[in-house]
Amino acid sequence: MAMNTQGRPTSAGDAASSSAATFTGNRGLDHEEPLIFEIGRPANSGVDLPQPAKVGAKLGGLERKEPIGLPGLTEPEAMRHYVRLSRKNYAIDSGLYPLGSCTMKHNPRLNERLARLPGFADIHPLQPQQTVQGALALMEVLSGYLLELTGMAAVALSPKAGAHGELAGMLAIKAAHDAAGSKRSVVLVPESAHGTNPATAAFMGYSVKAIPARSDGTVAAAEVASALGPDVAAIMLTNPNTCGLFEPEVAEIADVVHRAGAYFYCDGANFNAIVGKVRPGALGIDAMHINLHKTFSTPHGGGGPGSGPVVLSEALARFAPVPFVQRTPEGGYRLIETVDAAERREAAPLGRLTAFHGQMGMFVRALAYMLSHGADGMRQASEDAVLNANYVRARLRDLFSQPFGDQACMHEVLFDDRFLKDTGVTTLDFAKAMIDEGYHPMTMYFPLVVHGAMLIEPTESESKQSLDLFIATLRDLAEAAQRGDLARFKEAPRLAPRRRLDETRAAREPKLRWRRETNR
Amino acid sequence: MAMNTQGRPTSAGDAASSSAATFTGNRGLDHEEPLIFEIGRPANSGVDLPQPAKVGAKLGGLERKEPIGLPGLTEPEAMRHYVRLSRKNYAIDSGLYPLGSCTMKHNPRLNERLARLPGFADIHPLQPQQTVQGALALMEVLSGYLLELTGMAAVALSPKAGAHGELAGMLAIKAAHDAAGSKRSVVLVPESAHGTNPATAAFMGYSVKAIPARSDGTVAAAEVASALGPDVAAIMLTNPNTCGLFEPEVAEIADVVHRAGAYFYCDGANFNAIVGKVRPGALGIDAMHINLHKTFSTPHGGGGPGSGPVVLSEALARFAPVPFVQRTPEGGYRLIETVDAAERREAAPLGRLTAFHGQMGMFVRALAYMLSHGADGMRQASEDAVLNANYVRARLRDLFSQPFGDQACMHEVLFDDRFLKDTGVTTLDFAKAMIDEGYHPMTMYFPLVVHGAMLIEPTESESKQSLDLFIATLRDLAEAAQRGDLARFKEAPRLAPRRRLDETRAAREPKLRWRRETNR
Amino acid sequence: MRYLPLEPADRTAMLAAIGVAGVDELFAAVPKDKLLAELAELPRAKGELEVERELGRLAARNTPAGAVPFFIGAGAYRHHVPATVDHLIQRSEFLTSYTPYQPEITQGTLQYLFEFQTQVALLTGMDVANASMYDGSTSAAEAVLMAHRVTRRKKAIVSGGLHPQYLDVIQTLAHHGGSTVDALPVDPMGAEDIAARIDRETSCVVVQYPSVFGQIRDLTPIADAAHAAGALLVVVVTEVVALGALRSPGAMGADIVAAEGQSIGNGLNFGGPYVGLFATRDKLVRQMPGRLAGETVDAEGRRGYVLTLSTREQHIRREKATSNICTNSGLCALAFTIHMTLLGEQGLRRLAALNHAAAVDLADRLARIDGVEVLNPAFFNEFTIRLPDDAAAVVDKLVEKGVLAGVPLSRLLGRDRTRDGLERLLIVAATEINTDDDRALYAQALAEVL
Amino acid sequence: MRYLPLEPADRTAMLAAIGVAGVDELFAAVPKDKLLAELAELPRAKGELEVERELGRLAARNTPAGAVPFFIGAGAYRHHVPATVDHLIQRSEFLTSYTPYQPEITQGTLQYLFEFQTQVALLTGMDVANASMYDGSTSAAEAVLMAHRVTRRKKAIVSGGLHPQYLDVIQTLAHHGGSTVDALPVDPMGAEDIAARIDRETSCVVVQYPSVFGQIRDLTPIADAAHAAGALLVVVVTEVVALGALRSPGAMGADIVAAEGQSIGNGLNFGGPYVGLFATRDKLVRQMPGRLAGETVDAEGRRGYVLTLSTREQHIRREKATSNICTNSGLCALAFTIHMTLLGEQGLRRLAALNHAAAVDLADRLARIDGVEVLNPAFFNEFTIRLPDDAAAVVDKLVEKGVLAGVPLSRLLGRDRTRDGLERLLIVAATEINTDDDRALYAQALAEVL
Ligand SMILES: Cc1ncc(COP(=O)(O)O)c(C=O)c1O
Ligand SMILES: Cc1ncc(COP(=O)(O)O)c(C=O)c1O
Repeated sequence: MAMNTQGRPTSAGDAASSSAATFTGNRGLDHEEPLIFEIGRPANSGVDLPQPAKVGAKLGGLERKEPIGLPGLTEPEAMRHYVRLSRKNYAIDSGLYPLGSCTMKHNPRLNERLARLPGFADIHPLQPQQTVQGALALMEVLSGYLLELTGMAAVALSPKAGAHGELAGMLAIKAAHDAAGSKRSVVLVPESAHGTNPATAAFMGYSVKAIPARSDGTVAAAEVASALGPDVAAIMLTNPNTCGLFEPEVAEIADVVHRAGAYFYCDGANFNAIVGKVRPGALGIDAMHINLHKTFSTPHGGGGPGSGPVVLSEALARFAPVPFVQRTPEGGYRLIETVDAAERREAAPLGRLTAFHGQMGMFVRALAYMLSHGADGMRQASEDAVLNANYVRARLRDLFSQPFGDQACMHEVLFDDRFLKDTGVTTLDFAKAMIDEGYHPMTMYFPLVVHGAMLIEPTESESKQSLDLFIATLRDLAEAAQRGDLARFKEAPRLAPRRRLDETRAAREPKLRWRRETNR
Repeated sequence: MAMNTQGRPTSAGDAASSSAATFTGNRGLDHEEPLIFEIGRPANSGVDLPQPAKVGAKLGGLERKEPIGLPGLTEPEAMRHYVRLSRKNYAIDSGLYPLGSCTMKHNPRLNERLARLPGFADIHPLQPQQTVQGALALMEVLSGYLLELTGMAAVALSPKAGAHGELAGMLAIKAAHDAAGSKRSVVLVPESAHGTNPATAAFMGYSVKAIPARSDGTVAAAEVASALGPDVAAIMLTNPNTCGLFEPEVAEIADVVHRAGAYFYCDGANFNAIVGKVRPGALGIDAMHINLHKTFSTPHGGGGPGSGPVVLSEALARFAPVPFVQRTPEGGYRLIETVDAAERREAAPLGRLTAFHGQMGMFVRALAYMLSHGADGMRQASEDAVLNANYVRARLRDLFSQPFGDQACMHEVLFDDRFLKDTGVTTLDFAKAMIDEGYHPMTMYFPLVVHGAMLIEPTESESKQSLDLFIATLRDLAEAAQRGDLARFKEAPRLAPRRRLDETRAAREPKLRWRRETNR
Repeated sequence: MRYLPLEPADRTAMLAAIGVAGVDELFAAVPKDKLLAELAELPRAKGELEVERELGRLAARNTPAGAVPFFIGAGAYRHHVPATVDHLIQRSEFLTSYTPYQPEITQGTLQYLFEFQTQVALLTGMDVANASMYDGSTSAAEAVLMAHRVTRRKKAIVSGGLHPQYLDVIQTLAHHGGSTVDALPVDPMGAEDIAARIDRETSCVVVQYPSVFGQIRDLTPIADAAHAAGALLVVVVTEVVALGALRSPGAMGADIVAAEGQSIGNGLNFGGPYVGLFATRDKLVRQMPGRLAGETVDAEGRRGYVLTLSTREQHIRREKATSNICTNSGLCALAFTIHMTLLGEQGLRRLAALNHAAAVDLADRLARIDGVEVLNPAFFNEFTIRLPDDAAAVVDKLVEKGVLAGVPLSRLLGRDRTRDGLERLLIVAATEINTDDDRALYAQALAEVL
Repeated sequence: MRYLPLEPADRTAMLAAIGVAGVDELFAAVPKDKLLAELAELPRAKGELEVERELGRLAARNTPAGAVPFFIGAGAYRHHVPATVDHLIQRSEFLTSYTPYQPEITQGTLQYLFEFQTQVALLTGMDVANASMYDGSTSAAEAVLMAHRVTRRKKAIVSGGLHPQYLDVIQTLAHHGGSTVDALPVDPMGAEDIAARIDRETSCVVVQYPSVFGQIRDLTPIADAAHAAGALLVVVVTEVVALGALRSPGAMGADIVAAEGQSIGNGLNFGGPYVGLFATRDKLVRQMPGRLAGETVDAEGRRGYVLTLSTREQHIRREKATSNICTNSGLCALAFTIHMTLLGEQGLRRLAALNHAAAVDLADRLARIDGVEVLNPAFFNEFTIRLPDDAAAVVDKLVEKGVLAGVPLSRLLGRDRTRDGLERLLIVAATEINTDDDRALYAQALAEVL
């Protein structure tokens, strides 16, 4: 089987044994479901709308003449379609979802309810500000929480996800260099970094210089120092890092970076390990994004929406993008939306990153999380997250292999595939076998620096009982692999809605949409 | 295998082949889930409540001393538990649910949203009436719809489900006899009737006399006439009947019943076949309950709550139970809640059937259904329901056996098990094989008068496309049975969360609750 | 029409397949002269937006409890229900399934019913509970009928502390079903000597705990007296949160507990849907009405659940069934069981303590008002006050002040039965949702209107 | 704490299994002096009821659009979203899953993304669409960057009809990324001659359709001019309902369509989360940013879906990726696709017709007011009026009258850029949710304040 450099196979498994055949293809409660385009008919609709009043159209002769081609489904058909689709998904609500680096914690439904209050959900971003004072107040309160938890000077709420927050932070750094007349073209990024880090730097025209990690999985300040130079604008360092480790020399790194006239961007995706335990600001960082959809539990929604506020140090604060909220002397709130307005207030905004003001729906949820947990609960959550990860580590360490030795981890634990050596089982096979057992696999093949990486993040939302079963299952699987029970892995998953999918074929002859002609 | 008189096996199948074994017992997305009592621990809770203020307790020395014994689950644990349980259920939203006599039609979510408006969901039944005028208005509007659709004189909204509506109607009949000084002790009930009919009659102390059906599955007026006598208080007749047929002599039956001084109770469970097509009132009935959870789409909720308003003829109207709504001269609404208040208004209520005023939550949903469908849509819905059932009938008639010959049915079609004769496959086996194919079985072994009955009610919510697949599947199954492919039936279901369950054991050694001691 | 998937072309094709020329041929059994051409009196189909507007207007003409200081109880209570409950009961698989007749594909419903039954049994201190009744009042009436079956006697003695509407339901069934109800006079303070009424005809004694007036009392002596006479003790509970703080009916000798479960997991909903709880002793289980989920195994030996002992039920036993109930309160039972699961032992006890504290505080505040007398020496979260004037009139005045103050006894009893000072009684409830401010506002407003 | 399943006893047992004495040993890598003992400045944990009250108070200080006659658009539109949409997107399996990295257990997400991509392609008249961007503005900025990659040029020409905040986003990225933006002056009536600006450095022309002022115009000439110069046409759409009534950008020659999808399926949410649509031609797909779902088969030959062409993406290509986007707008895309599925061809066209009719009616009413001038000869559901006074001041006065009247251009441009009469422009939108009464009230209130 072809493998890439990280040890990841590049084509689907060759398992072929057929599952119980039925006439419909359905299997009990698991239904085969066609595409909407194969269900709907043009004359049907799932909405009833009144006849429009007759008016003289003012469409300037641009009326649509050709049909759009959309299928029409009545409401019962649409309902069943999407309910059936949903049932083919794994979710936090249905099982342990130890996807490292993603913090798949419980998503409280209180937060969903609150985000749907008409006072939050049914207000327009451009309503006159006197009609949205509560919303502005909420943004201000949330900002206060984020600053207090991170120990930073300012926050920009508008970034729409983590990567967008990275962009905001790096733009602020760029703006600061520009303001100082300093032209720098390089950004240091450790090899273990998440792909968004180098991508963000490159997006802005920086060239990326890799920093290697030490044998213990962390970055040495000395290494950073030797890479620094007058062309280096910033370092992007993840802390806790993507190997699940807290960077022990983070403060020293901040020092050397600052001494070289560069800035320290911290990827805060792993903030969940340290909320209430240590303030990143105290470690000397200059900018850090916070994934509200990870640390503060806004739902991941099948891939978003997220929210990635970025906190900034004193040095970068004035470069924060518009918009931002200010208190008025009368005790109200004012949203500063344009650069000119910001400049009249002594700021030097880097510009604007998105229309409107950011992910309000996520702000409500994140604040509800914070109020619910409180200072004590947030701190406890981090401790429990770290405890859970270490418990998994401790209970698996004899059977699994840790790439950087047996050391305490933060909120996620990293294994490599050495324990599978000579078994014929790959990390991918192992992951697929977990699916049959009712588990979502861990993050695989990330970070790239570790061969066949398995990054397990249980989060604080798992009970010991749940972890114990998970651990026992992983042990059983590891033993099976070592025993040579290959079928259990190579044919996996056998019990999911689909067997392994042919990704090579998908990429070679891309079918990215339905077309009537090519539909079988 | 033991069978009862209806041809229904009384113990679980003996299929024993084992499904793919996993360490956890989970199978991909289908999780094994323990009881809450096996998950929770006393110290945990899924709610956070403030410390109560210190007050001098006034519990009269009756403070609870012993623990209750309830398990405590945190919110993530509870969420996962119930989500997992839900995933073991079949539902309208996930597939065709042709459960005859139950009208498993689409449940619009608009109605759920409206029923949750604080103005409906967060009002107390005993709030001062000036603070609930909208609720009373809604009850009045709903009553108007029900009366218009049925052509009757009065309606009592308070019954909580169909059987409760039967009770209300029969009590009104009893009250009318009492008022007339007539002592009658017998109620006529066709053999094909739903169990609630005889049970209701017996509940009130009536003795039940069975009326046989003709060979075409309907009741002859002459048969009724010959059973009538001075001791007969009423007939309880279902129309359309439980064999899926409209009683052709219903008007004549009403006549003979009335001529004998008795009343005509019509079981309206099958009203969905005829809404907007014929008014039961025009056929001479005296009382009929309406299952809002069938005809008017309030969700079945795994077995309720339902709502069973009963409509009454002129002759019975004044005996309607309290409460009821009246318009005030000022254009407002007044709820008449007590017998004395009703009597001051010339009524002679039979009494009260439940605390408060009925299933308000269902009233909102049912009215939303009516407004959404409108007169045209409700009529069309009935036509489509009948069309769908007849389509299934027509497409299966060559392979399946119809107990009463090949005649048009109403909104449900009835087959018997003659087509399975000598195949070794029972109705139960056939039903369980449907489960593997992704279908909820039809109603089985009801009505009791038909051997191995299969009562299929597709409802108007199914598309032709959906029916075509259903029909093809049933044909495939029938052919498989006739071909002797026994394993497909005897081992079914193989693909559901559970294989056949041992009902005999459940009844012989009832375990009706969890107990710590007996837990394995 | 958004709800109807058949297109005109489908209908044509299907009619052809059936072999009829038009849909009315399928309605041939309907007398021709009765077949309607249309429903002329009713409006035509409406879109979502229009329906929302129309019903929204009606909703807006009601005052939601959450909008005002709110102190109404008397059988339905406003508690905070965690958002998780509503999320879960709206899961399609719970909401749009029906009675679990096919256990292989309804294990979700069956298992939660089994859990529900266990919770209800634990809470009431009984051996076994069923899978729900319509509500507390019908549950109480069924309890009386069950007692008649068990004892083969036909007289129920009903306490003067029972909710008057519950009494009405029991009496309605008794009246038409040929049994007797001996109803004691209204008894706000639990002072009646009910044991003295028990005789050899008595099938059961029905007592509410806490009473509709909020009064609580030890039921052991009543249980003893009933049992001595071969009668059963039926305990009615309308506020089950109380059982988090109080000795259970089971511990005091109840034979049947009939309760309203609304206050756990379910909203006020203007009176319904609610959920009746029904619990009894093991030895009486075969006389129980309603559905029961039971544990068993499947063909592979795995634990599973089914509906069981259905030979008690109408669909099997028809006129010999223990009750005519069929559809019950499944989804409300689910809401109950989820909320109870979230509460757990600690949560329920804390909730009960908060309720009691709120009521004690409110009683103290109201008692300080001139002319107001708190009648109950012992109560949980509800109590009765005597006012100088007609309570209904006071309640109306308090509506003007934006306070929903409680239930005048006259509302429940009817004018004819509310005499001799009873019209001055007001039943007042306080729960954890009332803030200090709410209670202060109430006291202030009441002082002002008196 | 209701969200944390570990009990104290668990923690003790787990620490022992790990072999540490206390949890802080696990934080040994954190500099000792930085380890916090507590978060003294922040309040402690709160129950649901308290959190609901606290946030409910903030919500109550906002005026929901549904509470007043409402005419604000300019990039976000209030439409009626069927209740089914919110029910479905709250399904646990959609809400609490993540990027479908494991296709065998995320076919639900993958299939709806495939459907979404197809719907977006159909609607925009393009070949292919991605699985969503953050919102319309970032989608537009990514379109410009993609055009730079495709053409290997670095100058974008931006129409004066583009939403000023979209322009700001494009300019911010350009400024810091080293490319050029040639922004035309504000152009309410679509009168600019943008084709004349195109040169051989031009990578793309960015035009909004309908423009932020509501103006619509034929884009074919612009497309032709761009293509003649080897540049791409990027069409920005902020109100996709318009595409139900108007010729598609694809039909007029667009190479990339970057749109805001909020108005289908998604609420106003004070600006987010929304959903960016991104569509292009087949031949450009490998330069596209964002995720793509594609069809394939599984090991048994059954059709299935996977994320594909990920060699464009950051997690594979890192600094060589087409974009840094990772988390996108999955759930908003789901809301979009469900609403669009419910609408279907007929529904969307009808919806568009209703919107246009509402806007035409409103424009007629406003035009009749003395001193009010409707600027746009052709528009969809939004248009711009010139007022005799500063529009922002008029809007404030209308707030007092309970009408939310629209967006003054100055709000979007900032004071410095709003000169020479531009401060008198007001952008007004009407949708199917506005009743006749709403529009009449608006006209009346405006007449009164002028
Ligand atoms: C370490 C790390 N950095 C950055 C990101 C990017 O965050 P987002 O997906 O919210 O853009 C992620 C998550 O996906 C991450 O794990
Ligand atoms: C024919 C018939 N009658 C009566 C009933 C009883 O209705 P319910 O279950 O609402 O009490 C049913 C339904 O279950 C039925 O099918």
